[in-house]
Amino acid sequence: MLAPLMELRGVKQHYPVHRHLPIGPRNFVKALDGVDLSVAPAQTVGVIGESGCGKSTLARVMSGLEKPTEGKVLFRGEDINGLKGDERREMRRNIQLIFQDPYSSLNPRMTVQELVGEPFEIHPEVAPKPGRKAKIKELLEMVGLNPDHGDRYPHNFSGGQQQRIGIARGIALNPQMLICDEPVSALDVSVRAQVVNLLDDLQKELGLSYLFIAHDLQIVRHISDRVATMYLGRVAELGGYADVYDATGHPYTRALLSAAPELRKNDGSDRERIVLQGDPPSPINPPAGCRFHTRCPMAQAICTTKEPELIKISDTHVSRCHFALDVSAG
Amino acid sequence: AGAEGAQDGEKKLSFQLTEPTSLVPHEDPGSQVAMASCANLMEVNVESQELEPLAAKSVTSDDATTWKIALQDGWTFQDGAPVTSDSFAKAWAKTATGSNAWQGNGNFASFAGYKELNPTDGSKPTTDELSGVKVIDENNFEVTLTAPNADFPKLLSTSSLCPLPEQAFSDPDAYEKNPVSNGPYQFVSWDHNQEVVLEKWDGFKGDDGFSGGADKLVGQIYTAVDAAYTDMTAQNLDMIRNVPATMVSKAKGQLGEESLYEVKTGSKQYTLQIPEYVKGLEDPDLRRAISMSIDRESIAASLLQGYATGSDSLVPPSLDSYKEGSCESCTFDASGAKDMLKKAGGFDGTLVIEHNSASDQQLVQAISKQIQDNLGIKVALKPMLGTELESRRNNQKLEGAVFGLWGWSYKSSDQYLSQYETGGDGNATTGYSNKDVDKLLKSARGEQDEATAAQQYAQAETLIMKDMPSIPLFIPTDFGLQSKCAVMNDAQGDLQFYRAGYGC
Amino acid sequence: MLGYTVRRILQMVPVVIGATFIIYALTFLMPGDPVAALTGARPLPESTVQQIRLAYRLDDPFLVQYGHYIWGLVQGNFGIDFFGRPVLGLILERLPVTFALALTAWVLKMIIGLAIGVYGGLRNGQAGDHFALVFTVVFLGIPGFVIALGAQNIIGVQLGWVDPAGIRAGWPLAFILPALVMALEASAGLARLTRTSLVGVLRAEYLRTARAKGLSPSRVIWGHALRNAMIPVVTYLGLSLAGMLGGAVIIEAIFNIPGIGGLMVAAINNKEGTVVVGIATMLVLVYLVFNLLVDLLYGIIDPRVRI
Amino acid sequence: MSLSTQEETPSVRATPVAIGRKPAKKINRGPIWLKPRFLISGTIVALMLLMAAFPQLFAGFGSNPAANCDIMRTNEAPSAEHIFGVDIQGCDYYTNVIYGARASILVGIVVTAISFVLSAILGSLAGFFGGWVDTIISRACDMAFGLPFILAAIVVLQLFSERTVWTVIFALALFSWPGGVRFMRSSVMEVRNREYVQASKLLGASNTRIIAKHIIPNSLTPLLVLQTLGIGGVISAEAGLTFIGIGLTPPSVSWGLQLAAAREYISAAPHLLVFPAIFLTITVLGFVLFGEAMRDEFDPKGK
Amino acid sequence: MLLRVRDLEVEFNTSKGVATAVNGMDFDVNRGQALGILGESGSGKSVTARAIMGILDMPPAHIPRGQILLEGEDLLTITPKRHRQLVGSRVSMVFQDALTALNPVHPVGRQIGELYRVHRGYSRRDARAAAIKMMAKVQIPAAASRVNDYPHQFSGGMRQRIVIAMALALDPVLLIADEPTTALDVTVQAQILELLKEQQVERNMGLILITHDISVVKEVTDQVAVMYAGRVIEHGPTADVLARPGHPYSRGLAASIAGEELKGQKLPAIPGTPPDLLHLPQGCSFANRCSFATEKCLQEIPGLEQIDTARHSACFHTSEVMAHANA
Ligand SMILES: Nc1ncnc2c1ncn2[C@@H]1O[C@H](COP(=O)(O)OP(=O)(O)OP(=O)(O)O)[C@@H](O)[C@H]1O
Ligand SMILES: Nc1ncnc2c1ncn2[C@@H]1O[C@H](COP(=O)(O)OP(=O)(O)OP(=O)(O)O)[C@@H](O)[C@H]1O
Ligand SMILES: [Mg+2]
Ligand SMILES: [Mg+2]
Repeated sequence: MLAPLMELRGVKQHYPVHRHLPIGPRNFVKALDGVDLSVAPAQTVGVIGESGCGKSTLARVMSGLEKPTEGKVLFRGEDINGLKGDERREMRRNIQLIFQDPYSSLNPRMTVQELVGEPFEIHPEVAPKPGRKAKIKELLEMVGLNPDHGDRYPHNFSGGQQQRIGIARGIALNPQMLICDEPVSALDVSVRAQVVNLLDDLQKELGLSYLFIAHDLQIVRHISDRVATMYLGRVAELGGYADVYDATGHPYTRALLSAAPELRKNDGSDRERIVLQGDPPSPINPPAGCRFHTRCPMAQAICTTKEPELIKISDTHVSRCHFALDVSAG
Repeated sequence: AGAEGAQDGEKKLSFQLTEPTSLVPHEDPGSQVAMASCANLMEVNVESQELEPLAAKSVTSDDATTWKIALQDGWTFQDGAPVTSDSFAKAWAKTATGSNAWQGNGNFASFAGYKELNPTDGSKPTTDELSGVKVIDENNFEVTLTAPNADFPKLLSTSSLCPLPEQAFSDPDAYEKNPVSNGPYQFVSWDHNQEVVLEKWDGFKGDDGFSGGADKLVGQIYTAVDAAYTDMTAQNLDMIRNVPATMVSKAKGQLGEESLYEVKTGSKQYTLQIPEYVKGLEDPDLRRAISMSIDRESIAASLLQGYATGSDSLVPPSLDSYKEGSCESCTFDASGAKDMLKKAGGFDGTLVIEHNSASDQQLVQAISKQIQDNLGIKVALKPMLGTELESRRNNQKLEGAVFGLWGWSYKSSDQYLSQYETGGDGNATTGYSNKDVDKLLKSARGEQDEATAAQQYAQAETLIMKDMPSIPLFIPTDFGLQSKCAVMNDAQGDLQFYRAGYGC
Repeated sequence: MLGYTVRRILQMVPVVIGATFIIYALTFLMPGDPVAALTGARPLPESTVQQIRLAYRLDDPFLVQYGHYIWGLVQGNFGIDFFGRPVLGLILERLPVTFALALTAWVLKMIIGLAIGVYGGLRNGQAGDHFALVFTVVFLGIPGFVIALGAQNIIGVQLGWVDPAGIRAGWPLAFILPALVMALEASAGLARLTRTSLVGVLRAEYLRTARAKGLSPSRVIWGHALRNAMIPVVTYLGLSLAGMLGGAVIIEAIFNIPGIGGLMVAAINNKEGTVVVGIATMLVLVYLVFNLLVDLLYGIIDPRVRI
Repeated sequence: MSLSTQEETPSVRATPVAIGRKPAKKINRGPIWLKPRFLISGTIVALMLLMAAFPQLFAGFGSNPAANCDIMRTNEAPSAEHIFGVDIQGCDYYTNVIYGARASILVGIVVTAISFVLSAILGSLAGFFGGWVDTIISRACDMAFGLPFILAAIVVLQLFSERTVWTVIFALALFSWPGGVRFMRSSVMEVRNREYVQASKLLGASNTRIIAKHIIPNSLTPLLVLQTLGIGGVISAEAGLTFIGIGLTPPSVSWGLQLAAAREYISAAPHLLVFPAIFLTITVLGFVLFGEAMRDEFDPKGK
Repeated sequence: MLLRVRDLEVEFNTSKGVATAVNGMDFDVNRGQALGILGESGSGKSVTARAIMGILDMPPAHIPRGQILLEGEDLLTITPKRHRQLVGSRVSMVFQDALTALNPVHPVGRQIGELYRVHRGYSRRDARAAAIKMMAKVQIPAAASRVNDYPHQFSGGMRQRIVIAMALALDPVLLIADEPTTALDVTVQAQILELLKEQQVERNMGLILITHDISVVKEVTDQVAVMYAGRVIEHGPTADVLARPGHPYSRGLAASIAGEELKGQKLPAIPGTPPDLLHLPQGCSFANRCSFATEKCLQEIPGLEQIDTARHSACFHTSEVMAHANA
């Protein structure tokens, strides 16, 4: 395997729970509770998981928007939170984030031109003033927008087009790492494909690495090289897309996949539907033992007491389940 | 209230009152409640309009310095306790003691022994007695003044010199809540901020001329005369005093001519005093020019609605010392004023007129406009809070002329002219000092013969007028408003509600 | 809830100290001599003045005076005025009157404002809505004292329905007219807020649900819309009661109502620092307590708010 | 189930869709400045502003309201010569009322402007930085809120003996900001958490840039609209303060002063009260309506 | 016939002009049948549902023409009183976002019970008991103890169950579910769809399932109507339509699913964006995104025509499209 472009080592992000008085024990929302993950150059890592399992937190921590309470976020081997000055600027240029809601991630009072030009104002060295207009034009064309619409405002565009503007901003500085937090969830099915194709093209053209978070399991499978399943602030399973989708090694991933009707073959015969009971436990007090045991259809006594290690199923495939190998075998 | 009261067969009158700070006369001497409830040693009899002994049998002196006072026999307080010499001596001593901070304190400044009770260095007085007051027996005592003062009997008619019963000293808190005095009306109840109720006291032994016609008096508390007036138009109030000129003409239309009570004796005067210490205004001719530039008659006729007359003397005409036209430059003469200004060498500064912002704005504006228009000099108004104006006056911090309304506490020329005597009452304001004037005033004050005194006062005025430390402006006509049932009365220019007769 | 309340009460401490400090400093800076006010036209002898200045610490440096004041306040002592009357007594004598006035005005305002606001909200964009707007804005536009004088003259004097001045008639008769004037003036804001809030709620999805349940329009509005629409209104209403306590000065003056406003103005005119600061402290406390109560109430009417 | 027959299906429309529509149903609200409410209030506001700036244009007796006075004609009722009558000092009342606009409107606008600037700055600081900055500013707001506005203004005004327009502005401005600060604060806090702010942060934008480019432009308009609505209230407050004798003092000219002076002449010379009251009411109304119109147009929350 | 919608048109007066949200809508639902309405955002799915329920905000909406026949009664012309009797009991609705669809200040039990009180005149206590029964029916654990809880105290899935309980409370003959699972997680989505399907079968209801998720339609419905820009452009048995779309738009939709076989390739996307409802084009509204479009498509609006026994499509080139798909 290549040396990773980005790597998370034991990253924890704990948010204090608001208290009225400074007495008694402090509680924390353990949004991320020990995550290890790496992204190789020009690779796409897909992340799936239920709402609230910490996907967005992961995106924020990885992009450097938030400093983790514990652990390291390495970019090309260096901790991004330890960088200063020019190195930090350089890191900023190289890691970009695309948001879920295209509209709210664009300042409604700026024209497309200003929006796409903003990265250059902050990093003039990338595109000096003289050639900037052309550069913006080029970017707009690259993401499939009409460059003549540069003086329009975001609300003049459809959701798909707005997301393209967001992507144009994201790639303006030639980053190496693009973190996409549900970039297509807010888009219509017919437009989704357009954006996914665009991201695909850009990766091929620019050699970008992606962290791709999505609810749409089909899209994740389509775009990812590796897929991670998250549960309650932890990576539950991680492997090549085929490993995870076809040789699933964690009951939670299995449940996720089975719940998505679109993954079933048309005759509906290949997978039996596993309907998980109940809701995910609170990230403030995650269950002892295996975090999933409260909802796991396969839970055994050991699961309530012992937290499973990451079990290696194959070279590229790990799972945090005591019975990973059994599960994977079917 | 008046009309309704009549139906009950109860002779009740209500009057306008501001919330008293206390019902004890010495603490709030201006209060109409205090006046109604206390019988002073001397009082003006409204029938004769003369100052007569009331609680005193006699007040006499040979030298106007030592005064012998004999009390009426058998007079008591409203609770039956006898009124004795001690009732006065102790009350006066307490009032004269500075640390008590009673408002009546200043009235004792001329008493011997006052200084001992008011050490200026902030230390505690060593005695609690006023040495100028000597009790001879139950019914006789003697007062010694620091200088002769023929006005002393008049001073005895002010509320600060009321007697207090023993209870006022033994249990002052209880007394504050339920005061007992010796006057024609006795206290019934005080509903704070709303009303004070008084009732006629059967035991009052004074003549009718010292009392009033109502059986019950209710002082209704108002914060502003406007509200009182509104209440009167709604027939909820019987009597108002100190009615502004604008309200008089309004009342004439709304309440009818008969609602107006005109106080016969003019006791007040508007003046524009020019302190001696103000730079640039020292020249008497300049002051005369200013005075001549004011068209008193026009303003009196228009702004003051005719309820005032132009003033031409430092004292009001009701006083014996008044001499018509003693102020020669008090008649309007625009061109004369200009000439006078030229004579004074012109004036290129700004004439500042300081005044109390709470009152008389229009009047001051009109005056300043006339000075400005007729003399062609700059005039600036400086309105301010009463407290501020007062402290500027007392500390000699005024920056220009000061507009004010002056009134007497008792009918005497001294009340007006002492402002021009070095160290006299009110002299801090004018800062005027003239040895001849001082001498004349001192001698007039000690003179028990009224005619002689009046003459000396008049002489003093003539001298003062030469320097124009004050520009006399108007003598306002004082009005009260009365309902159908109230028949108002005044005692030498002072409109006291309790003196009103009951006319229904 | 207890923790929340305790925290809020702790937060009040600096606010009270700060607010009293501001007012204390302002009265200290006011020109003029407080003793002068005491004496009337004829000045007191120097010695008496001296005594008074000493008794009231008027010559102490500002911070020392203020320190003494706060120390007294902590012990529940609001000080005494220049006539020796306890300030707390003066305030407590007047506060109930102002309270009665403000409360009456507040209730009237609530009736008027809510009625107009709900009416306008239900007729959103139609003639009735515009009418409601004009009605409230006209009363907002005419200065309160003009309405007050007019009402006093017409209703009080000419029609003679109620006493035009004073509170002899007692509550509620004596308070109705001034309270109505205050209410009319203040109802515009409330009406607008209610309208806006209701219009927002009427658009809410859960009202669609209610209508989809086949509920009658009146049930939809009374059962589902209003309580939700009231949530932001409650905050406003609560705070406005506190505001009305201090805002009644002009009305009190015109209708001769012996409330806190008149006391305050008189005290300011006489530069009676202790009284001014006492009143300000009291009103700030009332405001803060109301603020807290409103927030607690908020938690009750809106189950989503956890406190 | 079978779907409809041919006749029942929507017929093919040969004509463009838009043409078949009845135009009567079209509610074309058009540009904001064409709306009646905006038009009326805008006209009033513009007229009053003009009057405040150039009273000479409107006044009948030259540039000095105190010229042409005759004290003997005090309080004369309106006549052909003096269409608003004569005031207490015997001066033409029309001229005076016109000149009164300046003080009122100056107070209204300057106080609002000051409070706008203060609110914008303090609100942005509190909302953006949070933490102790927020705590201090919020507590200061509480203080200013807790002190009743009128009473606080009275205390401040009594610091000055002569009270000009600027003194009144000072006093009113001193306590008029907390509402705006709170509003701005919450609106900044909302904007601060918008994704486009985070996006900008990710690009490495400085705080200054974020505040200037993103926060301020997106939170200022609502505040501006709110403040417009407040102008009327300030004008009214000035008149009220002056009315109880602690606002402006002569020689300033203002509607509040005129009303205060007129109070004693309500029955004798009602014109003294009527004219400034009408002007004042119309002005306040104009500004309030103007603010309302602005809010309805620009504030999505108000809709 | 349970529900028959004919030539329904809904317009909105907006500040910029009149938007035609539904533009000649025709479809039918029978008892026991599940109809899926598929279409992209803004195509008029929710507006249609609201028009049926009579909960459009009028103004700004108005219905210039059309019929909505529920068991033969035209919901657009009956008296408001009759309408209220039908709505909520005969026909009911499940909303997209359960959090906003429930009144935040009333306990859920009361919101369910209200139906019994209003339509059936139950006492408070009976209504409560019925509400608990209904909550249990939709698998809310410990229903009796949660009946007094407020909506925000439930998780997203449970809230949606409560909304469903409310919709089923009075045994409706027709249930309209407007994107009932869009706001939910995949795992919970499965629970809800299961519940809906189960209840539909059990009660032999008509079900209209509105969604833009093809796989959901595939999973739950037997008929599907595909909407585009305010009108139905294709209608037929679900499996059939999705396997052999007759309209280029349905075809695009069906193809844009990222099947496993497409890994490493481009996803087939529909280019362009939907038309502006304020300025609908003169001809077929899909023409500008359509690879089959001809001159005729730009001029005329194609009507919904029968193309097969149970299938209809609104395209001049249906046969080409189907041929293409088969190839
Ligand atoms: N700033 C924060 N303060 C406190 N808690 C937070 C904060 N941000 C996130 N959380 C909590 O952390 C947990 C994970 O949140 P996160 O947004 O990362 O989830 P997610 O997987 O992205 O969910 P979704 O799919 O809904 O976007 C949640 O319980 C959330 O409430
Ligand atoms: N109140 C309204 N005012 C103006 N236009 C409206 C209103 N409600 C809906 N519309 C318009 O009607 C059209 C159809 O909306 P509708 O909600 O039915 O779409 P939808 O198909 O349900 O979309 P989604 O999948 O996003 O829910 C949209 O273009 C929308 O803009
Ligand atoms: Mg997320
Ligand atoms: Mg919808």
